[in-house]
Amino acid sequence: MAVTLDQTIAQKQRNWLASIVGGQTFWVLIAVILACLFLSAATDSFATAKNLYNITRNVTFVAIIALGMTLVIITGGIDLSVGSVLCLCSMVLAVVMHAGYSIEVGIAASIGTALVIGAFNGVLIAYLDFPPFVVTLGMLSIARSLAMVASNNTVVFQFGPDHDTLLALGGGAWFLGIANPVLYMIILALLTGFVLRWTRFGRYVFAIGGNEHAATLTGVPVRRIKVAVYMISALSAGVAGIVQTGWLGAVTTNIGAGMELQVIAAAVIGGANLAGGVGTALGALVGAALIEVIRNSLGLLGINAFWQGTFIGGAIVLAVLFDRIRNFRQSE
Amino acid sequence: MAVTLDQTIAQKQRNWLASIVGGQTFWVLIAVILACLFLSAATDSFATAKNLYNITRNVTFVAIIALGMTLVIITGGIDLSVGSVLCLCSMVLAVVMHAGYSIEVGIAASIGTALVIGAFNGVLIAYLDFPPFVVTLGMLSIARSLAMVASNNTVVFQFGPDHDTLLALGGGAWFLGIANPVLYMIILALLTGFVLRWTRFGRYVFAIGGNEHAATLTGVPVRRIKVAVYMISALSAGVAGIVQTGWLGAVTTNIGAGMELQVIAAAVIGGANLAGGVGTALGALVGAALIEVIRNSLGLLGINAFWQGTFIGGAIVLAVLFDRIRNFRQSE
Amino acid sequence: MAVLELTNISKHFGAIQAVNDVSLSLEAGQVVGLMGDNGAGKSTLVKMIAGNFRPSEGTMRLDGAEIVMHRPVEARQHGIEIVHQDLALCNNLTAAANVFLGRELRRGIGPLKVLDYKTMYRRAGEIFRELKSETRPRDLVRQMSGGQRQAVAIARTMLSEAKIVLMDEPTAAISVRQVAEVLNLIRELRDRGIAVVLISHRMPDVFTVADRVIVLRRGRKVADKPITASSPEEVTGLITGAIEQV
Amino acid sequence: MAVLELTNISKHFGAIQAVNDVSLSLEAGQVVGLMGDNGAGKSTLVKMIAGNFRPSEGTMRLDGAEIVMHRPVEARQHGIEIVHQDLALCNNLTAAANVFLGRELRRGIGPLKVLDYKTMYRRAGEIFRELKSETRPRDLVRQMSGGQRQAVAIARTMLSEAKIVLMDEPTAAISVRQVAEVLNLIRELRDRGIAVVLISHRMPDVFTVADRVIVLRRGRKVADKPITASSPEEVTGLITGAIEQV
Amino acid sequence: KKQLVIVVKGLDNPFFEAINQGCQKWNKENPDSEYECFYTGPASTSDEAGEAQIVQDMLGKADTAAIAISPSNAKLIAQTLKTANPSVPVMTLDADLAKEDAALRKTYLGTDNYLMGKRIGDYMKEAKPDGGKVCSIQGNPGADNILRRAQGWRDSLSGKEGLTELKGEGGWTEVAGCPVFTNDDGAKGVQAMTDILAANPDLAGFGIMGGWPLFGAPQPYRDLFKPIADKIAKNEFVIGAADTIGDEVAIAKEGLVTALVGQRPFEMGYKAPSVMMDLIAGKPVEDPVFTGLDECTKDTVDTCIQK
Ligand SMILES: Nc1ncnc2c1ncn2[C@@H]1O[C@H](COP(=O)(O)OP(=O)(O)OP(=O)(O)O)[C@@H](O)[C@H]1O
Ligand SMILES: Nc1ncnc2c1ncn2[C@@H]1O[C@H](COP(=O)(O)OP(=O)(O)OP(=O)(O)O)[C@@H](O)[C@H]1O
Ligand SMILES: O[C@@H]1[C@@H](O)[C@H](O)OC[C@H]1O
Ligand SMILES: [Mg+2]
Ligand SMILES: [Mg+2]
Repeated sequence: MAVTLDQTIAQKQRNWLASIVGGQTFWVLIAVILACLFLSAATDSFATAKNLYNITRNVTFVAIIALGMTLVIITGGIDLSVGSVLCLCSMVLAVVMHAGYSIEVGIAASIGTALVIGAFNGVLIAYLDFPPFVVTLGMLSIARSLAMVASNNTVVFQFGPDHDTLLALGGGAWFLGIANPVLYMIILALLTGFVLRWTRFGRYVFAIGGNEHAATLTGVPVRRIKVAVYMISALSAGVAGIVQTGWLGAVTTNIGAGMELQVIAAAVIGGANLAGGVGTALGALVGAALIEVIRNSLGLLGINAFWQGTFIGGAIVLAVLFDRIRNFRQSE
Repeated sequence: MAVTLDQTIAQKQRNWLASIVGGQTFWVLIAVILACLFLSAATDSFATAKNLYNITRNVTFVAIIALGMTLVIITGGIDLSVGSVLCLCSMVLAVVMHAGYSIEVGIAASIGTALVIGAFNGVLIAYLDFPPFVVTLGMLSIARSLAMVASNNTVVFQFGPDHDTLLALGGGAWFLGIANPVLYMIILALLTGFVLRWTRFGRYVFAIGGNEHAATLTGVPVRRIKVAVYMISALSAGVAGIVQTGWLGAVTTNIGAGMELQVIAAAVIGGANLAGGVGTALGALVGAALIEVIRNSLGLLGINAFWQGTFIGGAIVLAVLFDRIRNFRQSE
Repeated sequence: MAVLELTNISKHFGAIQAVNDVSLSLEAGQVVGLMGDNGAGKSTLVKMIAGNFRPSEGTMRLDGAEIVMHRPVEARQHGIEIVHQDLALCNNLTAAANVFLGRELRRGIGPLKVLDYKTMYRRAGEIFRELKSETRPRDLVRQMSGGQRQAVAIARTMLSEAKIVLMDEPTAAISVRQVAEVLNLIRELRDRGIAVVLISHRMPDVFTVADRVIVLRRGRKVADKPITASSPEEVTGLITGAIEQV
Repeated sequence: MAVLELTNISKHFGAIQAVNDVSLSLEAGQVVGLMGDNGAGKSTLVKMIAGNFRPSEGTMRLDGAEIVMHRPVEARQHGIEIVHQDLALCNNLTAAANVFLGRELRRGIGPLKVLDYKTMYRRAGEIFRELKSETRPRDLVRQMSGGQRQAVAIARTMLSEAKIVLMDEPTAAISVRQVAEVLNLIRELRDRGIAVVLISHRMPDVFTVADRVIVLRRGRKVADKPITASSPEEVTGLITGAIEQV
Repeated sequence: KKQLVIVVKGLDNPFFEAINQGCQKWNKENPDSEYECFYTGPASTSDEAGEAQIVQDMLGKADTAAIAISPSNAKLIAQTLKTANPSVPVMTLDADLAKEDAALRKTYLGTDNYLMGKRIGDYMKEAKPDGGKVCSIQGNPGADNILRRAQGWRDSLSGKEGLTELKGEGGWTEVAGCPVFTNDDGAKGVQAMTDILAANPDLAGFGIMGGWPLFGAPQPYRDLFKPIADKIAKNEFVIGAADTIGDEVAIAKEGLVTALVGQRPFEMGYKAPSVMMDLIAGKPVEDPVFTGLDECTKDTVDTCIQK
């Protein structure tokens, strides 16, 4: 048979439909949609504009950080410090603005803090070969402690001259009645998706997760990319912190506690593989959405508060089950 | 040169001294000892019988679970559910004893609960190939929720007819004035060390972490061993829960919250490698001891509460630094 | 009489037909060279014999009796040993631990048995010496050269008195000197009356040591003849498909 | 004139002296076979030439000018390409992505550049076709056979007009048919005037295709002579140490 | 049925379970009411954003008729209420919003936390008028009600208002390493108290702003203070502690705490539905409605708790 070069080049193992249906992200998306349909039918209160506004907004904070976390996970790393970094960045923003500086200064200070922390994590991990788990676990403790130091452990709820701007930033809905945080999330997700698919940086992130040794041998600047990835992760936590501060209108040293596990769960449920090499921006969103829809539904359905943890935990496990069953069938 | 067979057999790459000095565990042990010496010199209150009694006892709960966790980590897995399992097992013990049953029945119920949960985790991970992170994260949520259900979320502080026996079990000091939990910890550590070094099971645990595929090909019952390992991990959490209940004299549904990260930190600081294949029972103890000595010293030295997290986090990172510097020197 | 006889053995993975209706028999004291292109199904075939996979179809008879194996241990109990293509070694264990992996020696009484390090080190040392390898039993596999790793994998097959030894590319990526040693070892196994299957892409090796050559193409057996009745050219033709079948 | 000239190159890792005082030169259009026992230092030597390691001692001259390389990219900029022994492939990427790894093609204006998938697929497809490999540019490396993986690794060397191509055991574990193809490819590179270094444990390959043979033993160069002036027996002796030096 | 919703700070605290018991008792006594009391909250007290989300969920629910909230972050809940602009009556329970946000809720039902801290301080001061070195034990670093108690406690001891640390005012000095934040973990609380006591042998007392060390780790608490029970009896060492949960009253009876100042969570849970119904009906409701304090010393333990 004479196969032309074009045919060979065009050929794929699976067409795009098959490769979408083959992914965990797809199945979780289906689960989210089914859950929404069910809730719309079963309760009066789910499919209301108000409730949808709320759950889309609630999803954003975990989702934004999950975008950064997805990059880290694709390289085969992990970042446990994001919850504390969110807290520290919120606190820096709050303290700076409370001291009378403008919102620009506050945001710059907050973002700067995030980048320094990310760089610290990244350098230890990439250049000194520290295990990511240990470095970021240490940072989990350090960043929250610094937040207490920065704020003297008080609740900050007055943000100086630009108080209202900040609240509008996080709590408003400037466009088509969609909550602002949702807009940021969508923009960031598109950006992340673009970077992963269309830039050399994104390509390197996947290469490192696929085979770090090979990436090093072929001249990928592995260490610099890794540092960048941890900086992005911290940055995403910082951005989420800024937006969340605008939404909450008050910062305490408690915020973001335990968030790291939620964020990692979102990324993993969305299809990122903790062994590295696999993950998508869409997956991060879908994973975060699933968790939020379940959380929201438990309240709406009037499920006993004590049992809620069982449902949420069960859903986390079930989310992966789809994918497992499919894999299992395929292998035998 | 005629090398006799005996010489070849006796030969090692490194003698035992070199191989001990080469390990992370050794350096962390040195760090613990140096910290103790420093504290003895710097404060009057560290090297007192009372304080030593307390810190040795405080270390035990994390250390006992870290023993189980070390097995999991050696196989290349992770168990995030231990804190919640500790809570659930304590609660089962408390509720059963409170209902008037004997301590034997209470402990049996508690241990049984642990084993069922461990088996559930293990089966999903070993037979259905679920990622350990996801399964045990789900269980983290589920087990605590079940503890709320079991106790109706109340404080249990009366343990029926065997109340005093239970308190003595956890709070007493039956032997040479050493706190009972410390004795249990030592016995369990010796047992774990023995199992890892001297039994076929232990050998298989290392083999799975070293190369799971190879272990499968050579006929190691990989799946059954993995299930066993997660059962042991849950069991260690259950045992810690029982002992801790006896010590505290009350159970609330927030005990053990966040403990999973502490336990993993202890194991990793003690030299267990999250990539699998490496870890020791002694390391689990030493890692837990380092964390406790630092915590204790912060109080004794009167460090500002806000800064304490920075010290603890810093110590976690520093613990690994020793090992890194040594590796770094060697490789270049 | 044939030690092992495979009748119409097939194996598929999902849609992939890795081995397709292969029948063959192994004789004691005979070395069979198993050749074929990448993906021809060689490894899959020997893994079935070694109890790593169960055939989708077909039967196996050992010494005339039908056997069904569920686990590698059962194959070893039947006297079948294998050296895997990727060696199947655990880097974090010592050479001796790898040799005895899955059949550790233990000592002690009743159910209270502990690993018998001493005897395992000694036996492993003896085997390495027999293999003329410089491998030391207490060394970690992580730090070993390709040749030493190969020796460890081969040493496994010598733990018990095997009837059949399957070797999946034991000579890829090891040096000239060690290739000669492996070939010598195969001859020695043969002289002890063991049936050996040697998978190799190295034509000279197969023609030096094998008594018979079997060629697989796309999962099917396309040749099975005495080595003396064949030639490297013919085998090459069979592998590539230039010659259909003989 | 020599394309590349190494003078008294050494490399040690901690206490291990992997390459010891080796001098050699590569000529354009010449294939050099580099042989030696496992651990002799072959891979270490070519990795230094490819910019993966920096020599502990010694100098390298390219076209007469001394060069010091810190990164693999710099070696490639100098026209030095390498096929690594372990192939250095990322399983989770496509064949084309692997071929272009580290030198992705991009399009766009100014700093706003995106990956040029189309051109990369096309170029990769062309190269595979040149290599007579059935590899498809969009396939994931994970699912590929040994031969296909080899083709991907070799394709990398053909992206730009190289002066020197280093091949570290490109023929281990690939089938007879593919070995012939790789050897053909080497000849073609030579005919284009490229200097090729072929590391291999397969004596016949080296003697079929090489113009010159260099033997390393324990990091030292013990032979460097035209292939016609040597013989497989002599080289074997040199590798094992039966012959000290020539 | 229409729901009278109670949202608490977190399910992991037995204090809130007492509120739940009250809520359930109301349900049992009012089976025919068109309303039912519904109790919920985030899994952990430290999950402040989670609480806000639950509040939103509940306000969005069609069958919610009124809501009573125990805010863990008062400012955050205020903000949430501002944006949600609820159509059903809202009140606070157990913890209140800040003064300037008072308009966002109809009333507050619960403890006067500042007063509670002040009473703890009063007992300590009374027992040891010339003061000494002290340490306060607190909970979540961000918990507003606990911070208010601490303020009341400091104000009482110092006789001044608004000090953030005692440096000898009224004779009292906070030692280095204090306050201790226990994150509501009893064991952590006792461990920290042990260390502080070891480091400061001349310590004169503890002010415990939430009952965790006593009800969460009663045995280690006893082990710590039994050896100095006589000093406590002689008021040489003074401990004022919050709450009367679990084993706390028994500990007071044993003379291991100078005074307990307890709250009435059950009453809060039991009363909340009626207050909410009044609000729905538009009846005038007092603001605030304080549930009382139960103050126990060794001598009054048998009578101090009013159900
Ligand atoms: N576990 C498996 N799951 C799915 N497919 C498999 C599995 N193992 C092998 N295959 C497929 O079966 C076919 C035969 O593979 P096999 O490994 O037996 O070939 P081989 O002859 O040993 O090749 P090589 O010379 O490259 O080692 C290949 O197409 C391979 O992809
Ligand atoms: N990164 C490294 N760190 C430490 N030692 C190394 C490293 N790379 C190679 N070595 C050591 O250097 C020596 C030479 O290794 P090298 O890989 O160059 O041998 P080789 O000739 O390629 O062998 P083979 O034929 O098995 O591929 C060996 O002893 C090896 O263990
Ligand atoms: O007032 C309560 C306090 O006493 C309890 O211990 O924790 C929750 C608080 O709201
Ligand atoms: Mg094979
Ligand atoms: Mg090599």
